[in-house]
Amino acid sequence: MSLWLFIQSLIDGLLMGGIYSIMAIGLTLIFGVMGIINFAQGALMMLGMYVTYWAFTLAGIDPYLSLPLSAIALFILGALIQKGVLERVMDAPDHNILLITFGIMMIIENTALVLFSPDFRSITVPWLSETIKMGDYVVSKPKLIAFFISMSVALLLYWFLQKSYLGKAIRGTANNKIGAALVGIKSKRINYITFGLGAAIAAIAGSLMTPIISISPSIGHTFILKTFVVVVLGGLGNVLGAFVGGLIIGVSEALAGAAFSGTLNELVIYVIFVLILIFRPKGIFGGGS
Amino acid sequence: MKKKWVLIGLLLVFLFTFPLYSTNYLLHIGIITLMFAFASQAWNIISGYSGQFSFGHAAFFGVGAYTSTVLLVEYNVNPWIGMFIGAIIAAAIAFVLGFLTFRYKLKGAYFSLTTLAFAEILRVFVKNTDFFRKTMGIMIPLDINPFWYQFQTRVGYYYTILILTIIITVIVYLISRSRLGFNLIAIRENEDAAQSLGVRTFKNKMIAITLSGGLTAFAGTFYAQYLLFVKPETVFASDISVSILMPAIVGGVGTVAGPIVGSFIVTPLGELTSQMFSNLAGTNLIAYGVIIIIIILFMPEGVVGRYHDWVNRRKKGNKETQEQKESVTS
Amino acid sequence: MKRLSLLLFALFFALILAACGESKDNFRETDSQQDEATEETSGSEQVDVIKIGSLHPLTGPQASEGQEMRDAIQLAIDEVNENGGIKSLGGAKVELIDSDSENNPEKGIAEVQTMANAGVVGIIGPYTTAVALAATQEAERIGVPFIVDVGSADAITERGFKYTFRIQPPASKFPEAFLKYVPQLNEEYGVELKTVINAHEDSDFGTGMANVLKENAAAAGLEVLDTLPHPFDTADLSSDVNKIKAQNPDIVSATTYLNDGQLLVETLIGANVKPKAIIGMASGAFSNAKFIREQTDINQYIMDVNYAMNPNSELTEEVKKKYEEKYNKGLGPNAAISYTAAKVLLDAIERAGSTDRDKIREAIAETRLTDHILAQEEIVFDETGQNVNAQPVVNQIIDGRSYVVMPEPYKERDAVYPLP
Amino acid sequence: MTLLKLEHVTKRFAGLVAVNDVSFSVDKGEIVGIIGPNGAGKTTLFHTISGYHVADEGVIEYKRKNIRGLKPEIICEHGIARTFQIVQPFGNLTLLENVIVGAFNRHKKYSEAKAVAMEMLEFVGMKKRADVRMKDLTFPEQKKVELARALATEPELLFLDEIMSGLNPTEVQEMIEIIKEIRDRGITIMFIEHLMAAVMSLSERIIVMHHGEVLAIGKPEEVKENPAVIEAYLGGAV
Repeated sequence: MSLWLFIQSLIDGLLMGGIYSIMAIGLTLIFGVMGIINFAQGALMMLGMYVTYWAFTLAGIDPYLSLPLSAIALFILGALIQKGVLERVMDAPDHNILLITFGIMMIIENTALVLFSPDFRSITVPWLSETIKMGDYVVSKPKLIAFFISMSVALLLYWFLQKSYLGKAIRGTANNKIGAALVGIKSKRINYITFGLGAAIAAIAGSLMTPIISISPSIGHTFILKTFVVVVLGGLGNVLGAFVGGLIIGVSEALAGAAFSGTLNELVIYVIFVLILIFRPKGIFGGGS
Repeated sequence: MKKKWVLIGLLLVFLFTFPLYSTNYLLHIGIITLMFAFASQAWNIISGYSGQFSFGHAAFFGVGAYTSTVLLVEYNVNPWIGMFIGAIIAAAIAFVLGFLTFRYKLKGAYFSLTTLAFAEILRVFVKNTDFFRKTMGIMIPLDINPFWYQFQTRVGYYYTILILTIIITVIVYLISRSRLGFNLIAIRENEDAAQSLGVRTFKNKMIAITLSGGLTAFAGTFYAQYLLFVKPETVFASDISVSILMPAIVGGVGTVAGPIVGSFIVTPLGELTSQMFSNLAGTNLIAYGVIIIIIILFMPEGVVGRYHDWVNRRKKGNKETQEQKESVTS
Repeated sequence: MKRLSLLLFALFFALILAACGESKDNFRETDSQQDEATEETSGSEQVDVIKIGSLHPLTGPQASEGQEMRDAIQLAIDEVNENGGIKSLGGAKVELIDSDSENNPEKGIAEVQTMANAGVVGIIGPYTTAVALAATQEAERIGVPFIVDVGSADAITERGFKYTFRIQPPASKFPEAFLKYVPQLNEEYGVELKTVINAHEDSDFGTGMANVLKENAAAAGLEVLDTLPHPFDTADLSSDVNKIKAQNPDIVSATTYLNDGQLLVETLIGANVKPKAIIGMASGAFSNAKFIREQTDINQYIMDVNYAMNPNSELTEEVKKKYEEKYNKGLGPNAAISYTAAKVLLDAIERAGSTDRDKIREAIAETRLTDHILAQEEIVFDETGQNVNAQPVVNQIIDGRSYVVMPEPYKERDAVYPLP
Repeated sequence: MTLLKLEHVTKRFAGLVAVNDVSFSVDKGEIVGIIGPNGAGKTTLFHTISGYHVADEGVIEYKRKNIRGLKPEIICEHGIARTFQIVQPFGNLTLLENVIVGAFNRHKKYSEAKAVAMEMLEFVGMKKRADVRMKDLTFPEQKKVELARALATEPELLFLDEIMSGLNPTEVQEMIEIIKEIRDRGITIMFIEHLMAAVMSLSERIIVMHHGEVLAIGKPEEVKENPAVIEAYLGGAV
């Protein structure tokens, strides 16, 4: 591997890692607070993509301006899903909840298929299409923006959970449901907010991805397994861990991709994953946020 | 008690005579149903009984499918034998997986995600290995001869998988009444308490996952022989893992009848929705998703679990009324 | 609650039985099946409706292509119905039974069964190899003609099946054509593009072609520097593009589906990689109507060795126009193949003058279809069921349109080669 | 004959010394009570002996074999059974099934295990409700079943962790009778209890713990008059 290839791969890996990170942050938040492995996370991201896509195509709204729009829309949807379905199974065994989120994924994906058709769609944003060139090295603009927004979301969320009253309430619920209830925290409402936030973050991830790849109703599948890996790597429930985990996966994938032939770089990710699980089962940064 | 056996007898008569009055199409659905009932029954051993929820049984399914196929195509080994070799290899892989995870006491979501990753590792490995013909898949040459695991009609496949399913159900039934079964359930219910009663948790979990993985491979071999084609994307897919775990959850986790009842609901349901909602592609899967959610919402313990609950409650009710009567008369 | 569960249970069984009970089907397979089909229809040829089946992925990641192809079949059927139906059967109308394979082999089998039970006289499908192998085998058992529109593995027609036919050229033809046409292009335009890196999606579709290309490149005077597989649903190809950049080949060849093909080109441009030619092999992107029309800022002069419509035929223009009017999307080569498959089947039904599956099978085998929209000579099947004259041609995207640039007689205009 | 012997056993948690340099021995057939204020390290001591914690220092010998560091299930196989301070039921299983799990410790056959389990349920007076699910029982009932379950493993040494807490006076009396009967069957018993009347009437010897250390060991009367014990209890109360 030449030095150029190494450094360029490092850059690409970091940027892609930023995208994995933001996907993982939403997932890890939901897991950390409610103990749910949300299979529908990819589908929620897909909906975020469509919000941005339609806003751009129909109203000419810049993808980064529609970001709050998709976040709010998905926050509401997420809260509704929690209220309508998941709330009823919060005490059920894990595998039931897992299957429910699987069912939700099927419903969302196929509703999108019926409504939006299966066509691949992409947007071309003029000011994003030029890449930044530094000598031989190139940096993709939308990925760079996604990276910084992802980092900001991770930090904001971390700050929110640590410092704000609501954030503390969320953490309280995560640590001890009964205890939280005793000090007057309404855990039901906290769960709506948490799942809503998780969905909103998935939507942000989707909006950030829209200028980068073609979208279709089943696009979530591309990310969901990798996102699980990232979440475990960072420690289930650890927001900053998820961010760093995403970067690690992005970089190892890119470097392995440069070093190996075939699609063995996928193998590298899962091997890292299994090793982490075995030797540091609470993730690199320990569990809990 | 007697009623139960009569019911089982009737069911067996129905299943054995099914090909007589079934159409070819129904026979295919029956075969797929039984195949996933079989795999789900195997899954039940580790995930239902000992409560270690595997999301990666496609790993063992795929190993079963590939082992017998490669042995047949490359070395001319009879699939009836290849089936057992596949099971042994799958059991060995399950053993390694179990050792790695249980040794370090992985549980819950961590265990589930590890199994998921393990299946993915196998999938990526196979699709990058020339020996397994990468993503090209392997075709089994048509050579209709029951001796070579190929049947002229679907009836042969049907009885093969029916008998396999009955065998595994008997095995699981025997386990459920054995020391192993009680130990596994104890681990699921409360690991600390189980240990205090002399249950060797690590050893029992190891036995369960090895057995479960090995048995799942039989379904994989059957799948390969039935379709005569294997491909990493079809046999190691996470879809397969879902198809394996769904019947047990819908039917009732950790019950002998659960995976079978569940499979007879889940698989035909998929067919039914796709036939009823065939005008607009996608609506069938929406309907399927909705029904699965409804079943789980209203029967969190599965259909069989519900039934047991109902029987228990009725028994209790009867007893109470009896006791009341007794107290009145005395 | 127990009542609900029992009710559900009973309901499923009842409905399944009802759904299947409609049409009778016997349980002994192969031979007797055909007898029944004959019995059903031999008495009289008074038929009102003739059913044909379509089996494509209508949901999931491949739904876009699958639905496009299904629509093309519907178009062919509509044309026949508007022109008075099947004349040899008293103007009987044709009806499409369409089904979703979910890109899953066992689902494919079930759907073939369902359609056969519904009385289809022939099935067209299914887009991917795994489903094709399983579904054609099922069709063979039942004895219903199955025309593979797209489904690339050579093996599909190499199993000695009587009821399987295929319109598209087998996978190996594409790299062979690539290795034939690229030296010709070099010669014609006076350049020496010798080194190739092949980026391909990693299912059997791309991998199969990559293998043939690699094995035979040297004989054609080309050198394959590297082969880079990727999953078709990848979100990132920068690794592959970095490798291409590091090795600087003359030609980047690509076997892809739509989104990964587009992503590849975007990433190449983003990374400032400028090979002297980008040539697809059966690329789902470079021959995709939407990609050609809409992605003009990145697709200029991209070539694709692919099956194509005959550009010099008025019929093609007419069909393209109708398709676009009806479905509000462009007719791509996959859909064109499906359309042709439907035409072949309808033509065979007309000639057979019967709904007997065997007679229709024979009629398909005797097909001599010259009035079609593909860039090939007449459609004739060899004894394996392969459309022997099927051939890939070289297309090039120029100013938002795809032109055939090689070979004669389909050539529309000169190629721009190498890239300026 | 000495059944269990502890020498200088110490268990720490992140700097906190929960059990500090504890030494004592228990003879076969004895009933030994352990008392001490909350946080004295009684339960930790049980956990340490029964294998849920590994002692940092010291020797734990059972029948002259070192059992320090063995897993709980192995220790159970050696013949030490226990109940838990907070009951640990197999909630979804019936009483019978709960006890069968214990009986399988010594019996391999289902029929044998079932017979033993039935006997034990009868012994604690819960046979009638054998088919009821554990989670449908009241707390005191669950304690009885847990005792039956531990007995079904056929131990020689039995640890009972606050088995009488939450019982009403009648139930306490019943339990005391049950424990005496267990002792009469030749099973050595160690128990943690706060209920002084029960401790005094049952124990042959009492171990008093305070701040992780053994404050006093002796016959009930001796311990009752030990100034250090009085001090600790008063101090603890203030």
